[in-house]
Amino acid sequence: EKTKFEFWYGNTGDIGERVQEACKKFNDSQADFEIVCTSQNGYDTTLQNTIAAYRAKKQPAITQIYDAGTLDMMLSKAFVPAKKLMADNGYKIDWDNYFPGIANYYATGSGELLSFPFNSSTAVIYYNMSAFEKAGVTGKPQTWEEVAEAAKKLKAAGYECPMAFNFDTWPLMEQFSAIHDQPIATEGNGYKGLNAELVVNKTKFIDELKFFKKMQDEKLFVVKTKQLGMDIVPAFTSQTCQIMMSSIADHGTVGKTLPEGVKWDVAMLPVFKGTERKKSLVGGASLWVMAGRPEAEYKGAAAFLNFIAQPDMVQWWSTVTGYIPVTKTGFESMKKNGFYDKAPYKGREIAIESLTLTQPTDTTRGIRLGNFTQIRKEVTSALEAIYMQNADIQSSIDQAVERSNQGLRRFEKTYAGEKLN
Amino acid sequence: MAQIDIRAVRKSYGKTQTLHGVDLIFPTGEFVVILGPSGCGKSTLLRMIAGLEEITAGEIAIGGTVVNKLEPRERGCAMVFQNYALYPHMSVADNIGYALKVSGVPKAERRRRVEETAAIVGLTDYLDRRPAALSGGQRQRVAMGRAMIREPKVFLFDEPLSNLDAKLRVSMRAEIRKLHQRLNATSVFVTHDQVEAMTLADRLVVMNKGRVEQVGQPLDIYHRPASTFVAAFIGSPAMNLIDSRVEGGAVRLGSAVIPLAPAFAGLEGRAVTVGIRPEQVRLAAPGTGLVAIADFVEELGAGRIVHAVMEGQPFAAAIGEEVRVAPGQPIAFDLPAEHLHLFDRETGRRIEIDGEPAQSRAAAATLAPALS
Amino acid sequence: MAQIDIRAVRKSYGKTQTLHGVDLIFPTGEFVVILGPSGCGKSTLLRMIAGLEEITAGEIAIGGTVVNKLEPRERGCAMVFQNYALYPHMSVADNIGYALKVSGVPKAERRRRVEETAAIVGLTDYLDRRPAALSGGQRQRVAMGRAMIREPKVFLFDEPLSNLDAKLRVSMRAEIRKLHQRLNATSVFVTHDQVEAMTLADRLVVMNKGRVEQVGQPLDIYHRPASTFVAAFIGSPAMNLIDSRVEGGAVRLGSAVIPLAPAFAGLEGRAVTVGIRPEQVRLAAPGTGLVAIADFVEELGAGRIVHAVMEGQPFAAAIGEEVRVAPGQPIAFDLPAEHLHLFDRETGRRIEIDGEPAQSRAAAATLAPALS
Amino acid sequence: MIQRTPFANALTYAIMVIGFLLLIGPFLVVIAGASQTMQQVNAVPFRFVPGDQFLANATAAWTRGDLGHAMINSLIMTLMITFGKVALSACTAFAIVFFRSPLKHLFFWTVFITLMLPLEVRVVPTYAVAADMFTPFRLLIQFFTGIELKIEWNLLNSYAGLTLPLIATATGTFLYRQFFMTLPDELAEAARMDGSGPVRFFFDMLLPLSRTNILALTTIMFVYGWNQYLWPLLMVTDPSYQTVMMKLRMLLPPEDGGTPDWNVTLAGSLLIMLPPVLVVAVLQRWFVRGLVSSEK
Amino acid sequence: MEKRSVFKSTWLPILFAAPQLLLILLFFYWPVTAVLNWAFTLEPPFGGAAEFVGLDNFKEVFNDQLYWHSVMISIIFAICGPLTAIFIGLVLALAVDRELPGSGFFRFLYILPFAVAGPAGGMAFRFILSPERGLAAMLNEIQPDLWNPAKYGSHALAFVIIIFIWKWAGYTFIFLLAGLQSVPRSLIEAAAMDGSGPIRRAIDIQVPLLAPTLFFLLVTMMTEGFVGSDTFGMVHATTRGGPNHATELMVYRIVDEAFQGLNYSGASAQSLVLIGLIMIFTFIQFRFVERRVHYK
Ligand SMILES: Nc1ncnc2c1ncn2[C@@H]1O[C@H](COP(=O)(O)OP(=O)(O)OP(=O)(O)O)[C@@H](O)[C@H]1O
Ligand SMILES: Nc1ncnc2c1ncn2[C@@H]1O[C@H](COP(=O)(O)OP(=O)(O)OP(=O)(O)O)[C@@H](O)[C@H]1O
Ligand SMILES: O=P(O)(O)OC[C@H](O)CO
Ligand SMILES: [Mg+2]
Ligand SMILES: [Mg+2]
Repeated sequence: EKTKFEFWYGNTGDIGERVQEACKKFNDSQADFEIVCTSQNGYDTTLQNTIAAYRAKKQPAITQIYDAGTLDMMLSKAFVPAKKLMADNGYKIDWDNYFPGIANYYATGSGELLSFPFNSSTAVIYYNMSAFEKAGVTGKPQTWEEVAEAAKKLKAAGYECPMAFNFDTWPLMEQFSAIHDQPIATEGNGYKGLNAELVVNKTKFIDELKFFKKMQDEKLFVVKTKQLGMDIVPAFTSQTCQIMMSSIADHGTVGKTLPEGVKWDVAMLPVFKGTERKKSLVGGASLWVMAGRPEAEYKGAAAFLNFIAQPDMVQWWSTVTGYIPVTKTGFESMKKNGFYDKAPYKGREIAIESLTLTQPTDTTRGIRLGNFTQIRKEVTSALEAIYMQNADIQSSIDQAVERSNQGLRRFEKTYAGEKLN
Repeated sequence: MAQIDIRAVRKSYGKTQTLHGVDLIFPTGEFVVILGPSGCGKSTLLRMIAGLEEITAGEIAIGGTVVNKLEPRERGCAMVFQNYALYPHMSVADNIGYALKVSGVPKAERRRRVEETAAIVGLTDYLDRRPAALSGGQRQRVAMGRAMIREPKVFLFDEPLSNLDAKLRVSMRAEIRKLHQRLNATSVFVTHDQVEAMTLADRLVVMNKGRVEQVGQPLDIYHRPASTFVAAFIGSPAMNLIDSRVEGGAVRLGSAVIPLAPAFAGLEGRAVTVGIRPEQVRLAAPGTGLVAIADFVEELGAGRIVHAVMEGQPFAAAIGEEVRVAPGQPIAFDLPAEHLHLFDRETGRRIEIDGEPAQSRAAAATLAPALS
Repeated sequence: MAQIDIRAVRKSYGKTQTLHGVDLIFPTGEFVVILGPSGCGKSTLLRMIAGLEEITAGEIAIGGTVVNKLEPRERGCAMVFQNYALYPHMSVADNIGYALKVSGVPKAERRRRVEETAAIVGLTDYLDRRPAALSGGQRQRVAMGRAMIREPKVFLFDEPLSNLDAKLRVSMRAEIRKLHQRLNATSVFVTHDQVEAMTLADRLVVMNKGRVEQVGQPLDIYHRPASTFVAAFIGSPAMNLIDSRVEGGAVRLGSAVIPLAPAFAGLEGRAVTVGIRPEQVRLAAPGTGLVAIADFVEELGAGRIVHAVMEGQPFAAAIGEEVRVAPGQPIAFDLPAEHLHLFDRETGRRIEIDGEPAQSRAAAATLAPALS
Repeated sequence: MIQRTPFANALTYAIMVIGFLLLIGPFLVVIAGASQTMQQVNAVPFRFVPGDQFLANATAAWTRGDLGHAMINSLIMTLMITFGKVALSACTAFAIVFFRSPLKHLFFWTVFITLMLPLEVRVVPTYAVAADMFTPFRLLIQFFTGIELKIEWNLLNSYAGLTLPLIATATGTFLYRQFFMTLPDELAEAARMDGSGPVRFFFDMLLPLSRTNILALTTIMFVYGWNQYLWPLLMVTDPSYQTVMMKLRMLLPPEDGGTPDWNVTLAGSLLIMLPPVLVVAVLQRWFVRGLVSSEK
Repeated sequence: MEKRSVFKSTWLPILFAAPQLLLILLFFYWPVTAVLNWAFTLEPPFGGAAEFVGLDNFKEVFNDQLYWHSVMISIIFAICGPLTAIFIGLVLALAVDRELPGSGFFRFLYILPFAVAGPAGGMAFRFILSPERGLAAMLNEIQPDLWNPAKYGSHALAFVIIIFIWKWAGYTFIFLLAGLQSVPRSLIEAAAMDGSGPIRRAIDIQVPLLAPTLFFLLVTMMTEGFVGSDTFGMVHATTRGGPNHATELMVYRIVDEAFQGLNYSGASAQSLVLIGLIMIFTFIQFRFVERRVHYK
């Protein structure tokens, strides 16, 4: 009789199906365990459901928690640290093999990994090179100024929507702040204590928003959201819009969806001219092993986590999605066998490059704020106000920051006495 | 004040015909009562006059104007409904004054007239109450007040008393009569209660199955019912109706024969129905009279009703004297000949020639046991 | 078949007392009618016999067994409700047979008894119908059949006829009587209709405000009502009741004086009420009789009722002869002394000593215009 | 009838047609969109003429949402809720209306209060209870006796969990109560005279007489059960228990691919709407009567 | 109103009421006590020891501008939606009540939207009223942004209100039609005899007599608007509270706060406030409004 254990994940659509495939590969690979993989229809709902299930003592053995839920998990005491799990079950893992720029997000201050990086990504900018050619844009813009130039040309060439953007704070606020070396919160983006406060209302983030506003007013940047009928990715893949910022994870989908013959490419997120670019933040999600399961399930969990960290699995996963390999050896081997030079995968190395560009610092290591989902939501609402309703930029963000800080204080109080290590 | 002419009026609901051609004239100022059993079309006729029901065929004229196409409000009629149809959310004053309000009478004037009307129907102290807080009789008065205030040419009443208890019914009857004497508008009053009909009507219309059976003064109808239907419908207990046949210029009735006047010679062999009202039957002196088989006696205090069976048909007699009857025993009655009614058994119509009843006056005294 | 003993029975709902101590005996097989105005407690009493209402104080025994604590089904009573309370979702057969079904009578036996019962109440052809598809009278019969089938010791009827129209009421009355003759179970019949009460009862109980006013045979009660309440309640039109006073060994009534028998000397100065039934009043020969002020006449066909005012109080007379009266004119009546009733004005109780009415028989003929 | 003027009639028809467009129009748009091709459905101006693609779209939606399985789950859940509600409410209403019991008012208010607090405002703790039905008892026992029990009864990812918490409200009870109150007292009395006890009365009289109410409640509860949204969303993590409402989200045009295929989405949502609409259409007559008698 | 005849038994009513009472205690009262508990503590998302904070959660809620904003739009929603739905239902009922040929057909159709789940309806309306395709796109062709619920908060609020109205207008229609049909015909006829035309009759007689029905609908619809499960579903399936909190109705906010914000305590405090609000609200309606409404 196989030991069954559950794995909840948030990916949907094409990537969701890939996760199922990974599970199947694992189940086929051995005879002792059976992993049951269930999509919870989104990162946020996975966190919700995990919490609800944990409270009800029905948590899965493994759950996929996105970057924003990291601190919530860390303080929960509801998980088994990655290192301990593997050690207990007799797996030897070279923890240093993980890219520090990735691992740091999920590790304690002292560098001990608490969860397993799994589907790691970062944000990049997507360009429709065919459109660029028609509009006479040459090369891939590296700065926002160049993007604006390109947008103008696209516009002049009759493209109604040169660049699409939505109110996802991940590229706009989080990634932007990191690569521009701007803090998001005090206390090293929260790494040093629960008393951190959001500060994005006093950083270049505001300048970025102003820039976007100006672009929007000139009809160069266009808002595309689900509510409006089409989000940015479909806008890009249907060639309605020619530029977008999105996760490298979409690289696979975009390649599949854009019609044959359309030339497109990705680049590191633009910076403002004169900025010394820093590394970007890792995105995506990591796998947490939940506490309170029977011993036998942990064996299976460890086996699964070990399985997907194998180089061939890493390569398969990176191939079928756009996610990046999270270990140095994985990356090296893929690079060596020419993966990144082949047609549909060309450009994906940009993500690794972006992530490893500089050594992690207080501003680029990651974000460790409680209830970060809520903070994202506050800022998103502010962005809606700014770009949909012409609200004042500074005061909207001030308000979002103030509300976020209230949430942070409540979080601090809820976990009064807890220390970050 | 207006005469109502009803000419060949018919009414059908879909395929079923409810009124089969009604011709009536209600002279100005008369109090007309339409009497008939449930479902005979009384309300339908009344509602057609009011304009609440379309006229399928024929014509109705009020005060000389054909009103077939007019809206209810244009006909100058007022109506008192069976359940009064008071507006439950309005005070008595508002109920009474609603028609004036609709027609835009100024408030002060309205108030004055409402008070005037209320005084007539004796509701001055209740003007602020809601109908729910009134007794049955008071509600009835509100309904009348509401009808009166517009000073209509015609008053229509659809069984306005049938929801009241017996005592109240009697006193409201009196009030309606007084009101009519005072206002003198042409009034049409529908009922199925023959006592009401008899006591109220100047002119009585008896209807049956969508047809007019008889029109006339109440006492006239009581004494000379035009058909067995009318005969049985008016009077309580109902008239005894006994089937018989004209044989040898006379009608055989139980143990008696009733000779017919010579004018009726043509009836020989005809199947007839003989009628006599229970209150006109008397107990016969021993050895005389018609014999019936006694059934039981109902004691009413004021008199009693003897139920018997004559010729296999039930026979009732209201008598004053005390009797003891054992069920199944014979009992003899006198049927005064002048109170006998004769009807054609087939058509049910009264048999009378030149206003003379069929049985021979001369023979009345000679009513004697038959030989059989 | 069982006698019902009601001993000092009281009923209170919360603080309000509805029955104030009722003592009655209903002998085996008798048909007892309880008569009284609405709200007097008739139904309450009946329902206490049935076991549907708790007995606050006192005792009820059926066939000698005190039933105070017994469930309705254990008392051997069957009841016919005012609204029949038929089970609307069951066929006539199922309605009638329900009691048997509940008590586990086998299907075949049940079927037989249902058919038997249906035959008695004349419903054989309707056994498969639902109550909604029956006429009022048929529903009434179903209710009776349902009550009969259990062969109860006691039949209880709570105004079973009041939902029927006048004609049907009369014939159902006869049916109930026949049924009683056939089954001979002790029956208690509640009504507020005095005609029903008079015609049905072996024994009549008149109730008022939670108290028994009078018990006796119907005619007895009609002729010698124990109180003004009973006097006014029984008989239609109601007995004329005129307030007066005993002065000089006689009672003054309008323009006449009625001398009292010597035994009543003790009444001198007492306030009394004099009663006479309208049907006992006669028109006086010109120049004689008591004078009243005429109001109007109601023609009933069979006779008429003259409404007048005597001593400021309404006064009715049912007379056979035709009269013409103009409102406001005087009209004279004869009040036969043997039909006069005398009541104490304060207590309302009948004044009678040793069964002798108060007015002097001898004086009856001498009733003469007063001198005043 | 009074006032049959042509003008009034025309106005009446105009109102009824506008009402039709307002209330049924959306269905027509959905039907039109659901039967068009992707190009047609995205075209501006929108064409209200249905196309011939409905089958294709419905099939696509069926697969995308894995509707087959979900439909069965929804049906099971809905029937359980419906049946549970119809049965339990009748029993409770019977206890409240027909007995003279001091607890009657307590029952009444205990049930009445639930009317005002739908699941949405107490969903988190409800979830916790569903996760372990015995928590309250265990806690109580522990509190009073100090014994810690180990039994658990988990309702997550089960039909019981999908239904029981939704049965725990008062709507049905009230419908019955109102109806029972309108029954003449004599009915129960006649039954008592006929020797029937309360239980017999319940089965022989009340239930058959409540047919209309039962059908009305069935309709209401079918709609209510089928349309449950938040609760399944939270309580089901196992795809084998997913209901159609949870699939709505999956039916949305995929976020990662090209022009949105609203035609498929619309066809899918039409499929999801259909069962309760059919139930209401078929049971309409009783439903309406039952609804109305529940008033006040 | 009390029933006269009742069965006497102590244990039977308890037995009959027990199943439902048990469910209600388990899935209603028990969770509600948890809500009470959390409202006065700081409940950590994953559970564990929670600190008692007195009224802090309430203070925080009351000090939050957005909370008051949410209260305000909830009130707007719970007033505009029901009133309009009732109004439309009333107009349609008055029309259908005239019983012209064919009105039965309309009556049959009007109730159907009631059967549609809020979220499913929302999905359809997302297409129908999407600014870039469907019906609304045709509007926006005339002038850009004439209708854009993704952009304008007011449009978004109107958007969810429209779905609410669509779903409930048929339901109110049914009640009002029944109400109209129970107005004695003779009252209308009496008014006609008094000289009152159809519109005047509607205003003077029919609508006032519908007052009890209108009152009943007002209470149920407003409760539905405030806490109805479909209200949550509608928002969740369409605007998700946006843009910029414009459609964050109280009930949506509570669920969102608890599950997205992981702030169970704040959500509980809000739940309690909402519960209190509804109770006060219902109480007021019953105490003061209903008195003016019944005529018997
Ligand atoms: N709207 C209608 N549609 C079809 N048939 C009708 C309608 N109104 C009345 N009828 C039929 O017409 C006949 C006469 O009805 P009407 O109301 O005039 O009787 P009625 O004499 O007033 O009886 P009642 O004393 O019971 O009021 C009845 O058979 C009735 O069923
Ligand atoms: N359940 C009850 N609670 C309080 N009072 C009651 C109850 N039932 C009856 N009463 C009161 O008891 C009195 C007698 O009622 P009962 O029904 O016996 O009258 P009734 O003589 O049968 O009248 P009716 O002829 O109207 O049926 C009435 O005043 C009534 O209001
Ligand atoms: O789309 P993904 O998986 O790269 O994730 C993006 C963000 O990190 C989610 O928070
Ligand atoms: Mg009529
Ligand atoms: Mg009674």
